Amino acid sequence: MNLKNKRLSDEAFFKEREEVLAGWPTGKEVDLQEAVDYLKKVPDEKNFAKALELAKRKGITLAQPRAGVPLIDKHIELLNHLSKEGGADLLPSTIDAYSRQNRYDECQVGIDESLKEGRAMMNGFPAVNHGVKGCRQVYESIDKPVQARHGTPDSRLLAEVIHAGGWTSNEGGGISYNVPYAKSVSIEKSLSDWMYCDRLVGFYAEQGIEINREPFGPLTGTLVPPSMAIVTGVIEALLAAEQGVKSITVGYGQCGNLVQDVAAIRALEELTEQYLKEYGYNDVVVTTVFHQWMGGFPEDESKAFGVISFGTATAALAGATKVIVKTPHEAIGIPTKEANAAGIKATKMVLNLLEGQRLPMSKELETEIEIIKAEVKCIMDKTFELGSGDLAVGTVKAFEAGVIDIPFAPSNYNAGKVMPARDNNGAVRYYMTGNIPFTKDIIDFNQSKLGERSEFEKRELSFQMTIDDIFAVGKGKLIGRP
Amino acid sequence: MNLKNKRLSDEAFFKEREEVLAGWPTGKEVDLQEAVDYLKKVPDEKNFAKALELAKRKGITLAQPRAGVPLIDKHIELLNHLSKEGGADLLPSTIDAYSRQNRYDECQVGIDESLKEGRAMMNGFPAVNHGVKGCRQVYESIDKPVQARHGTPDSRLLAEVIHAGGWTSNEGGGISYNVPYAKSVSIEKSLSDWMYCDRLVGFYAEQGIEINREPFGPLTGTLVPPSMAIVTGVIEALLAAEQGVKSITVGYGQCGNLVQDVAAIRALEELTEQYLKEYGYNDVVVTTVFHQWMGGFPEDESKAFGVISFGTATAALAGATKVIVKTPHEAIGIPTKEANAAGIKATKMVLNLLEGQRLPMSKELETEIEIIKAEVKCIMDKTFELGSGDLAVGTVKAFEAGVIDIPFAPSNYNAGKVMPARDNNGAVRYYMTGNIPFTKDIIDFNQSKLGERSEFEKRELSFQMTIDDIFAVGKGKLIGRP
Amino acid sequence: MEKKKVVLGVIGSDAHAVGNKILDYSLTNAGYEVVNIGVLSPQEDFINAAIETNADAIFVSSLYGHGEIDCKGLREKCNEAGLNDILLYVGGNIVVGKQDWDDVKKRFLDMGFDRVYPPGTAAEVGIKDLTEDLSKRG
Amino acid sequence: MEKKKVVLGVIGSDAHAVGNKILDYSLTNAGYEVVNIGVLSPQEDFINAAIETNADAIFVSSLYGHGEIDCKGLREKCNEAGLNDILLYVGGNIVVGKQDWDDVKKRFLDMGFDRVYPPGTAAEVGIKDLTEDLSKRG
Ligand code: B12
Ligand code: B12
Repeated sequence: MNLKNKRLSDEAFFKEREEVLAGWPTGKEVDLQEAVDYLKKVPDEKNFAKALELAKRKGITLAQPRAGVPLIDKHIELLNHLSKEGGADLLPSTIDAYSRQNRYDECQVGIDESLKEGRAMMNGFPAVNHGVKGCRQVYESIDKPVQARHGTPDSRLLAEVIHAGGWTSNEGGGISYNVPYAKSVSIEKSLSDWMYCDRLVGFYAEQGIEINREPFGPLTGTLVPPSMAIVTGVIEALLAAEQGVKSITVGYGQCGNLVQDVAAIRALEELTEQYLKEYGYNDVVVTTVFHQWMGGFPEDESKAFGVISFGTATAALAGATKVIVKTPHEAIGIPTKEANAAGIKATKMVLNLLEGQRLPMSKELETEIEIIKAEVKCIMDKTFELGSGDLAVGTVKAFEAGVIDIPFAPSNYNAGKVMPARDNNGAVRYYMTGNIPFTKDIIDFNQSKLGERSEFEKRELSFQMTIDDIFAVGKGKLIGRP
Repeated sequence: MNLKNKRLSDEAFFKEREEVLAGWPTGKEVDLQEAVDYLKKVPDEKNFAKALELAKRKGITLAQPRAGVPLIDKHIELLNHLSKEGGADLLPSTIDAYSRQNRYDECQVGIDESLKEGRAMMNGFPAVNHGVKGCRQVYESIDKPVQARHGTPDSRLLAEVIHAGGWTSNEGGGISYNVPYAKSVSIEKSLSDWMYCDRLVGFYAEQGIEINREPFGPLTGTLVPPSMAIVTGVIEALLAAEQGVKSITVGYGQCGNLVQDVAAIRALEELTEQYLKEYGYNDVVVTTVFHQWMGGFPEDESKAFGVISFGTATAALAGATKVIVKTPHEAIGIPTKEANAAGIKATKMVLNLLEGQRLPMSKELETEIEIIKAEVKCIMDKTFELGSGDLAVGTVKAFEAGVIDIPFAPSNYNAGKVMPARDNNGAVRYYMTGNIPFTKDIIDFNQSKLGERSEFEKRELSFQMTIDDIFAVGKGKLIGRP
Repeated sequence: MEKKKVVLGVIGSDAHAVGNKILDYSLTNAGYEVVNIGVLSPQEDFINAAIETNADAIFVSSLYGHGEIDCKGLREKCNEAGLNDILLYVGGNIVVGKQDWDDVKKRFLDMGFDRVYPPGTAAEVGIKDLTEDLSKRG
Repeated sequence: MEKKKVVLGVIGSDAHAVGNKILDYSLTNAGYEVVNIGVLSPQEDFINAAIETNADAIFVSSLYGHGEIDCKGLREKCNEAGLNDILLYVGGNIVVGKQDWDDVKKRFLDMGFDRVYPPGTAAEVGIKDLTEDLSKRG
């Protein structure tokens, strides 16, 4: 394995860079020095990293939607609607799914068809195709920081284009934008590609330009137990820090039990800071992002508002730095700009009501934090061990060995032996632990929690329970009871 | 004063009854013996008291809307929509505001105008005018328990008509349906009139018919501190129990700080049970109702959904037996049946997500419960003292003395010297305590909490702060910061 | 200069007291003399108060939905009582439910009100209009 | 009796894996032999799998919104490959955004699909239709 968790040398980086920029004609538009000058002029209130840092200092939670349409003018209109009408604090540009597979030629078809049909034929903004110029046009036409949100295993060219375009944050990571989003991309390849993206941000950091990076915490969005999500966040944070990233937002997708979710955000923040410090990265600003329910939504819009608002309450009570907003159209399709703004408005209302309020510490919350931390430790220790101290190597091997194993992921590089289910209070537990090296205590804890539900429902623990849980929220419940 | 907290004798009751039934022609329709037979046939699932008892046992929170239109067929259509499309667990019949002032002749005008104009010209269902027959028609056309919700200082005839009509719950009480709803009705008069209503329910109870009674906890819905609301609930529960009521639902309107609100519901339930036991009422089933935000709402419907959902989350986490549902039309006017159903659906979704989840006990929650209980004790002790042990007399005198004093109430019998304001976490505190006999500790606690806000906002505590708080939620915030 | 006088109240069987207290406070703060007859006030009370105090304007609030029935004939009764050019304003949630505002406004203007305000109007808006309307009259 | 065979997959650049796993489980439980080509599957993979296994039906899922582009020409390619009467079903969130369903359905029927399912369809619905359609063919 060539991979190493080591800062890319300038030589290696610039050599790789040539190849990256050649990937599509717009690559030629990226001129690093010119980009540095451009980014230096980004005012604080339009810098993603700074906005997050300020929010963290103030103890408030920012709201960010997801949104992206294929054509530049429509995309600008959309973002401005979300900012002005919706009240979004941070803006996104969701990249379309062809770009995510680096199929820029198909993007062109999508752009052309969208022009022809007069409606969006793609699910996002093809930033690479629009190039630095297109991205700057977007950046210059809005009043808030903007971030690329996607799901791209190899986002190197995308990262080059968007950052040069004035977008001061990039979501993703070598695990989180591979395993839930790809089938046959090796972990080694995606880790390596994301090292490049991180190094690019590190390079900018060395020029005095703060750019934020955000691992995608929810992964498959489907019953991912907190500790598994946190492990990926911690790993991606450590890998990013090694490449010189100074602003990292670790994330987590709502599971639905309030105490577990708050515990997850607290554990996520504490562990990330702790691991970073332990490995010598002392000047990284860690912030957190809480994703409103990422699994199947109810079709009914009023019910969707309920899901959105409860997720927001959890985010606020947890003290997350930002919350990613769903919309009342979630179950059906990409939202109209009105539906998207509606989701933001409900979210902001709840955030405002809860400003400054936190879930107080309690025995229950403490216990959840402890179990999450203990679970994370088992996986992290083994991962370092497998890599003989090298986290990148360890991560590849941990996936091979099923030590890290993400439920419902499409990737062939994911073992797929872990199965989650909800306990009788709706907390997500490990039903089958696959090859995760948990201690007996941890396994027993998970089993006994699930046992309570089994008993209550008078049925055996089985895959059917997991399936019922998958559909439950869509059908208007948290727990998939028979 | 003729008033006494003493069960009405049969003689007194039946004598008063003659006069009551003569108040409007439909009074003649009420035949107690026939009503008993009719009510005996009410199945458990349509009995309000039993539905609440079952929910309490199961530890779930039921959802109940408010709704009422002037014409019987439209009202039935409305209730069925709320039950079937909205998923309401309990049904209401909101009585119009003329009926509340016993102006049954004006109701007739409202009914006629509504028929003529083809749209509702009144804000509720004039049950007395529709009589026992009309009420039964409603009861027989729906599939859930139904309750009268109103705001009537003298609801004696209304109580006679609705209970005989198969409605197994009546909201209100001598304080809670006078002080926020009337200007010149003496406390003595309304307490006495509600004793009649309670005695009627007690009479039915003696015939084996369970009917529920519910003090109106939110009072003016406007920054009422928890302890003041709880005092009225406890008093009305004790008065009702004396008349033989066996099912009492004490209520509270959301203030907005999660911990304070949960503390309020817990204190409300514990104190009511404790006082009832202390005064020898051992067989009363106490349940609780949490009202979603009762003050001014935001006009934007998405924001309204946020308010509704956050209130629901609080109700569930508090473990209230039921929650009263607002609608996205709240700020503007009586909701359409669709808007009303939308509010219920959002509410039910959040209740389902949180089923079984409770806010865990914490130091903060404990402290809030303690302060509420201490405040209640000061007021209750003085009230008993003023009445020389008679709670009814004490209540009248406590209002005279401003010992009980409800902010923003229109009643001339309310001192109006108490002024609330939010502290820096949004909890509602006593800014001016008027003549409430609080201990120095309690006053200091309230002042110091408010002081934190003063300091944070760098402005003196003043009436302007209270005004800002009144408008805050409507403007999208909890606390009215400058 | 003598203060201008405004009769303030909530009409009909309406008990919504909060807006009334705020209007009282704001009008007073703005330099008006407020004659507040409070909630649950029949038309007669408005008129009597206006006659007794020789008021310049009447602020009618109606929140609870019966505004349309309750306000009917108020202008005529004012005229009968000799309050011919008294300013009549109305605000609150003056009809039942969410209705087309232009429509609602027209119905109340037709009833003889000088100014009609939609739900949630800030007190300041009404006060500004009042100051203007009164200054036009001199 | 030999089991009927269904090729199952998620078309195009679409990585939504959960529904796919559930459909696999449910079809298998219902007695079908499932050839699951998984997510991120181009049209060719569906066709090759169907030829190789001599399948009776193809279940195409598209969740991410590009369904309309991704599915274009699938029926024609099936025909070219000699899969003339293979049943073609499609489901998921097959277009971008909330659109009029009748319209959407028509567009996909016109493309040559035998059955078209709206968002959130239960696996059981598709399976019931499949059993019916297959039994009609005998
Ligand atoms: C979980 C989820 C994700 C996860 C997926 C993880 C994974 N690898 O599986 C993550 C977070 C990674 C993700 C990513 C994306 N997602 Co997504 N996602 C969802 C979500 C919330 C639930 C999907 C799900 O798992 N449902 C549960 C399963 C069991 O149900 P199902 O998939 O619908 O399948 C059932 C039925 O539809 C039916 N069915 C499906 N196919 C077929 C076929 C036949 C023949 C039959 C009979 C039945 C049938 O049977 C299944 C079992 O009942 C949906 C919205 C929703 N439904 O609430 C959005 C949604 C599907 N995603 C969407 C989008 C756009 C994306 C992204 C492009 C990201 C974005 N915009 O931010 C990326 C795409 C990545 C890619 N390359 O594919 C959109 C699609 C929009 C559209 N069509 O207009 C949706 C609708 C959300 C939205 N409203 O914007 N997503
Ligand atoms: C608090 C409240 C109550 C409290 C009132 C306590 C009290 N005694 O004051 C309680 C709970 C008791 C209550 C009872 C009822 N209420 Co109520 N209540 C509200 C609520 C939530 C807030 C009102 C409030 O205090 N706002 C804050 C104050 C400061 O604002 P405001 O009153 O709007 O006044 C401001 C402006 O409107 C303006 N303004 C007002 N009048 C005028 C006049 C002029 C000339 C000008 C310039 C300006 C102006 O200036 C004020 C200051 O800014 C509103 C809905 C909302 N707004 O969110 C419903 C609402 C007014 N109530 C309503 C109803 C129907 C009732 C009930 C009939 C109960 C029911 N259906 O369950 C009873 C009626 C009782 C009665 N006899 O009057 C309806 C009216 C419906 C309609 N018009 O179609 C509303 C709109 C709720 C709804 N959507 O159903 N209510």
